[in-house]
Amino acid sequence: MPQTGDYLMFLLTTAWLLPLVGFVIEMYWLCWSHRLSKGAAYFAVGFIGAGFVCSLLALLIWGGATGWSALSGHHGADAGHHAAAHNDGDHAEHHADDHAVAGHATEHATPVKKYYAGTYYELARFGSLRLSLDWYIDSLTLVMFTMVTFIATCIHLFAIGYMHDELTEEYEDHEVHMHGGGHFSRPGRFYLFFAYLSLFCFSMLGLVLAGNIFQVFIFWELVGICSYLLIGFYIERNSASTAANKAFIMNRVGDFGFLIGLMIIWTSFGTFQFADTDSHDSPEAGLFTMIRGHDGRLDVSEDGKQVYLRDASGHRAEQNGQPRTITYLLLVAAGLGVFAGSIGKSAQFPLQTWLPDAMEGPTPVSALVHSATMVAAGVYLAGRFYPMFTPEVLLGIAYIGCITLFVAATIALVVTDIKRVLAYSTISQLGYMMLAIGVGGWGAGLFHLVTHAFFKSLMFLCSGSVIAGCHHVQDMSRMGGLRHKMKITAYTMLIGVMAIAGLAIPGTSIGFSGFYSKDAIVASALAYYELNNAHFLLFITPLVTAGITSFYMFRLWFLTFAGQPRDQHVYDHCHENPKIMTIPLIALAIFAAGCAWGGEGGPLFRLIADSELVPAVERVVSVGASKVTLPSHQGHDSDVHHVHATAGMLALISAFIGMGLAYLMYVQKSIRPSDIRRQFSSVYDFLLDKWRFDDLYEVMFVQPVHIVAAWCVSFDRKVLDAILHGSAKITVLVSGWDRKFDETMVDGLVNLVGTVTFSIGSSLKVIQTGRLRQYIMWIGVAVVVLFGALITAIPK
Amino acid sequence: MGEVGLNAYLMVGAVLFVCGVVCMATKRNGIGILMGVELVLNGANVNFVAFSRYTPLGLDGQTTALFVVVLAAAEAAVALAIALNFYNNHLTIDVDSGNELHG
Amino acid sequence: MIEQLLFWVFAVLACGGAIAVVATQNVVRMAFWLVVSLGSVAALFFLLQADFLGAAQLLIYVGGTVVLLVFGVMLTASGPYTQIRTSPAEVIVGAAVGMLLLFVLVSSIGKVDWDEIADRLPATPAAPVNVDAAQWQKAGDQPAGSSASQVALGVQEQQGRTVRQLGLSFLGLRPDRNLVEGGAHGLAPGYLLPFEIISIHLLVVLIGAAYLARAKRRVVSEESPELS
Amino acid sequence: MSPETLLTCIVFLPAVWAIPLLVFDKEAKEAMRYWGVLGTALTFLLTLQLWLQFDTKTSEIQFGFAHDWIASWNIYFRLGVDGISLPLIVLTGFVCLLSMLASWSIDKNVKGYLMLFLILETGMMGVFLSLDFFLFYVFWEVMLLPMYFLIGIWGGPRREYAAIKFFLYTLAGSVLMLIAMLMFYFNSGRSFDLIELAKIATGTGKVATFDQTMQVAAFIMLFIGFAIKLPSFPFHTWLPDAHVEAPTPISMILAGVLLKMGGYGIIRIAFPLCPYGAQYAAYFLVGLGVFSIIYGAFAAMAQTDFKRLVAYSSVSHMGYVLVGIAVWKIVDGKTINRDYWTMGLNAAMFQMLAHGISSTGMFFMVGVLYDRVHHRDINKFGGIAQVMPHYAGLAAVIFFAGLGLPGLCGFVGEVLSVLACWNFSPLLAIISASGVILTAGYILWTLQRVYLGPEYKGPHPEALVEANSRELAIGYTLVVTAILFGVLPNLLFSPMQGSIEALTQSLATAYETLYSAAPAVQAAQLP
Repeated sequence: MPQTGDYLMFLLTTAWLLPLVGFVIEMYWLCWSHRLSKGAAYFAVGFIGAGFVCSLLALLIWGGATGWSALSGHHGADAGHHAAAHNDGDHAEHHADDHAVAGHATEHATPVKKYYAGTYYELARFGSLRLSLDWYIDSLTLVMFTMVTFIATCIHLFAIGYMHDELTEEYEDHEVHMHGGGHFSRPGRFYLFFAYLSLFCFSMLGLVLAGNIFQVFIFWELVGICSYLLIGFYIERNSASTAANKAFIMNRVGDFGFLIGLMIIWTSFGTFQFADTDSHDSPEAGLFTMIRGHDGRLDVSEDGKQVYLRDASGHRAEQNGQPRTITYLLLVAAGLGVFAGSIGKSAQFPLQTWLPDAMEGPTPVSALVHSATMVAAGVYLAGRFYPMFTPEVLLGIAYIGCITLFVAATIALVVTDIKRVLAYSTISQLGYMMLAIGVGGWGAGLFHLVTHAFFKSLMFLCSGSVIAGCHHVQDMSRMGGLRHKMKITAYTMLIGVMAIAGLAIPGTSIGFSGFYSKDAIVASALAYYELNNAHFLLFITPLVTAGITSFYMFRLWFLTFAGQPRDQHVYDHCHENPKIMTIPLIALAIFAAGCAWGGEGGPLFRLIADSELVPAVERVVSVGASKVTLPSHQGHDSDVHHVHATAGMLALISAFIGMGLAYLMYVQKSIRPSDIRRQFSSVYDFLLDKWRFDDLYEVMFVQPVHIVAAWCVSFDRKVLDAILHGSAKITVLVSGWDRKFDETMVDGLVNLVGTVTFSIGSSLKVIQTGRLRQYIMWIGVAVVVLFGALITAIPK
Repeated sequence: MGEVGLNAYLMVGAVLFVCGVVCMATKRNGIGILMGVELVLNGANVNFVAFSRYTPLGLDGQTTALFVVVLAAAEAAVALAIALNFYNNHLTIDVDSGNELHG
Repeated sequence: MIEQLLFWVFAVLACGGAIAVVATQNVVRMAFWLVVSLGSVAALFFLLQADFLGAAQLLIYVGGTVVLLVFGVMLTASGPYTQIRTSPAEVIVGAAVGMLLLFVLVSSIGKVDWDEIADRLPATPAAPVNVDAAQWQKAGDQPAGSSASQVALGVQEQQGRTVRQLGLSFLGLRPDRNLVEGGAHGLAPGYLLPFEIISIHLLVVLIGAAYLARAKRRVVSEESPELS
Repeated sequence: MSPETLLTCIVFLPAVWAIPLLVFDKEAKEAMRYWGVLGTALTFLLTLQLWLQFDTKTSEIQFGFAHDWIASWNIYFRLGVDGISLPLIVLTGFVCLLSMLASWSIDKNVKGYLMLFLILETGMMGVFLSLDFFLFYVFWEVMLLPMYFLIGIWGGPRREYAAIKFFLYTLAGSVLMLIAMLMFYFNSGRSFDLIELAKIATGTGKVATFDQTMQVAAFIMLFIGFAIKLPSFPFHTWLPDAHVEAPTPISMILAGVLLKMGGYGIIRIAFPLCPYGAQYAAYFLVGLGVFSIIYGAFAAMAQTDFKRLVAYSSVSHMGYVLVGIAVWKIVDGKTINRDYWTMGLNAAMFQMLAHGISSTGMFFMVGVLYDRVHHRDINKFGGIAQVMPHYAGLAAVIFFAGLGLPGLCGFVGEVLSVLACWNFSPLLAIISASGVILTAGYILWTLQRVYLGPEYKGPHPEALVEANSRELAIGYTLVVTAILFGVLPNLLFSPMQGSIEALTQSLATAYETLYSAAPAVQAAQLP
């Protein structure tokens, strides 16, 4: 009898593989249809929509199986969880053949959260080492699945309208100027765009569903290549292909770290599995059990240098009579390595520069890939891998996030390209999520991930709507007053702006989704600051940046939609978009406003927090090098709960200040932006140059790489080949000598003999008269002489 | 003048031999040279037979002489053929004109 | 005595003929003198009790070879060069060398003690041990040699009748040797096989000669100067 | 078909197939090409049949047989297959078939070309199948000459230089191999049997095992011989020249099969015959491999000649093979975590096969362009994807396979060998991992310059027409294979696992025995 896990696995696998089928169909669209057909898009929407339905069904099944405990409104790991764990424990015992390992032994004091896991098939096996494709389903997976499929569906729909002008045999690209003057034109690639989108959806869902870190890496790379393809969709634009390269290569820099992390894990643990594997005789512990056991705590040796690994039963694992350990520093390195992958993917400092350039892709891509899903995968990974992170790693994550969110927000202040503002705000918001995870606010970070996905995709789609409406004008300085012409776009955008700014009605807890999630993050940061006063920046920065965020987002809205048109031409040709583009906006706007309903008591947060593996009800004190203490954040007595109200208020004030300032500057015009620009011209230029990271990298990395490459080539040519040629030359030289010796000495000797013989012969040939009689005469003479000699010489 | 002995015959042989040699050395006529050869061979034959008569050589000497005679006959035939060819080629029998092999 | 006389006559004739051959310039006359010389030699052979050889000499040389020579003379003497003169210098040189050679030969003959040489000769395989050289020398004169074996063989060695003996010696039977005591082999080496081999060779030679002698004019006579 | 007939057919069918070519008319080019394709296809089918008959459960040599050849010197005609050679044999058949199909562009003296090609295939098959060292050497040389002529006659403008360079390099390696072979011959009681020699080396043979000095010396010679073929860093400069000058199908074979012989030789001969020497040089080997990865990638980045770039990428990719082979961690004479070494060897084998597919494909893709526009200057390309979209799509997949994209074959070998490396040396592992950045860099940059962009900038733009069906067939075959092995790597791992496991097992034991016999020499060992 199929179990819950099987249902979930089946549904999510279907949702995961449908886009792949779609990809194949759409890729070869021209084989069974024609270029002008919208069918490819309908296939894509159909498949991803079906995926959304599957995900939703899976969520409902999950809810049914857990008795909706996540939504019951209780705080902490309470009775509901206990019950669920019990139930599943029973299942596992009764159905040993079930692939899903549901929960674990229930004797432990702290019951663990629930997940389902299993294996699709084995990739390779070397002795005791095993690589496979697995699945791992917990509430986070389900939330991500639902979120991704939903947003993807909306964006697919939007893209049908947005990419409409690709439905042609002669697509003229106004940004590409040919040598002979005029613009470049090519056949439209409508179907191809949806093929790429489908491939991306497949990769992204595979990443979420992955049951081991290696598989995550696989799909990590796949989403990277999809991102590459989509950024470089306009392959004829040099800027697009360069941006695509930049994105992929910068991601690879992160993946380099990821790979190191993988190596450490592989060598130290001998497995990549998240979950325990349920082989019949001896269950093998997965990574999470190995490092956290069943009680969610690191088992560190007294000197703080070793961490004891656990076996599947939660006890210390042994190997050859010795306890299995991993060096603490190695564990930190592994964590940092994996997090390096997140830095690349989520465009964190110092690898943040690729994301703004990635805006070269079509706007739906920016909405789906570069704001809502793929870039959030870094945060997702950090969240998924959270049990493996030591407090030191978390501190690093927090600081990286902190720097990123500030740097990106400041740049967003001065950028005028509407998509780039959103791109920088994405980076900044991702920084928030990282910061949250770093300060122990695991739930807060992932909460923000989901809310951000909604409002940021909404805003991107709105900007896409504006761009499409204004015929590919992206510069905000040429817009203004568009709210009169594009009402739906303008007001859905406003919802998005207010959501990201984290606005709420003061005094109540009614607010946009961003309010709740940002509130949670700031609260975690404040709690962290209270426990670790040295790290005050981790609290101050996000608080200040909340204001900055509010400022630049409202600046964007005011510049675009409010005020008077600055470019009459653009304004005149501007128009609202068809329904296929506005309906997704409305759908997303609803979620952007209300998905976080109830805040940390609400269903979304509780659903996410349900899958947290590390206990959150108590403080975690670091035993490593850095003396940090992570705040507890679940339950009424937790550190976070104490500071929650304060933090919320501070963040809200900050946001309102930002909004007010924007209003004063761009609507009221009581403060003139140009004055400020002039006042702080050096700062302004610095920000406009994106803190000069690109220049720095150009000088630090790109150029040296090219120089080293040139060295390598010239080494080949001037040293290795020269050695070869030199030896060849020496050989030729030696053989030349040899030849000379042969010619002069050996041949000379032979020739000498010949010459001498010849000359003797020719001098003797005088005697050879050829006259017979003379010869006879000579014979006679000779006989006489010989006899005479004989007779005289020989005595008697 | 005593009894005819071996030496007398040898003298005759020697004279014949020398005459043959001189004949070969002086005659320009090819036929003359042939005759010289015959003389030389006869001189030798005289010696063989004389030795056969006066020394324990016995019949071996005569046998050898017999061979020489036969040989001489054949040689004469060959030599004449050569002479004829020579004549055909040079339109003369003068051996001095046959000096193609000079160095 | 008569033998001595005959010897001298024929010896003079032989030598004189030979000298005449040398001295004469006319080829036909040379041929004549050669006949004289060779005939005299044949006579000398008779004197030396080699009857068969003498007869062969007459038949082959005088009757065959010389006729052949004359033919040659006639065949080749059709041109203006019937007489080809030898330069006087050459004649003088030739005469001088001939004299010297003759001197060398004669002095050699004179200096050698032939009896002693005959003694020193290695005991030829079947030489009768009991017969010394002098006795043996006389054996030609005396019929029925003292050797019992010769008698036993039924060979009557008569003066000059050497045909039978030569024939036997060709087969390896040597009436002049003591085969019983001297050789365990029974027979001395025969000449039959060599003779046959030589015969075949000579036959080949003669055929070759006949081929060569075929009268054919040279087609291209200009080549010879190039070769010189 | 009996195994003996099967193996013999696989080796000699191509050469025999070349004989009837003699009677073809010189101008009947099409007919001869089809004949050649038929021959390689039959050979490929035979290799597939071999795979079907192969028993993946056992690690022993299968279908082995031996016939007297030069009995007085103990030389046998000894063939056999195990998990290490089987995939390479199938790969050889596969690559030969594809390059034969790609040979339509050869128009000069087709008959001679096809005959040499078929003889070359016999040589390659023979190398992978022979189990007698002498026979191996003979086939090794048999392969060399056709290659020399194929480059030297049908190559590009500097073909003589390239051919001679190739010839001399390989010959130098052969000489070293010959010396090592004779060392083994005379130290083993006159045997050329590779299996027997391996047994002796592991101390289970009939005579005493080879002593340590000899093992080290022999290993160095064998390694240089094979490293030239591989090619590893200081011995690699023949490769770019040979590749650049060779005609496309020959480049495909060079990259697809010939380079594998280096790796195969190390796994089949150098390691089993001198375990001590191998361990002695292990660190150096891995270091060299890592250096080759980085060096090849850097050198590739600076190339402007498309083929040269691909050639250097081969240097880089084959570095992973060396890394995977040599990650043999020993502490105090005991092999530590042997599973990781087994994994490394498996990864090296996989990388060779994957490279056989991706690199063959890359050269083919370059060849398709070269056939049209007759130049290879990357900077003069651009916009190919606009005029040849179908071809460009296939090319992109193949290049992504070379880049090591998951889901394509290149990924598995690279990542697994790097993963196996940490156990051996973290430092080298980190350096080798940095190769992923450089690889992505040069491949993407190349893709951008060649395929992307608005328009083609070089000469003969009119010649750029979409790939024909023959080219597409080759391209699709390669792409499908690349995806298949990328998604289901176990297809390839399952036949070779057993043999490699047995190999590492016996080598580890052999080293332990040797170590305990004379621990004093350890002092000289590398860090």
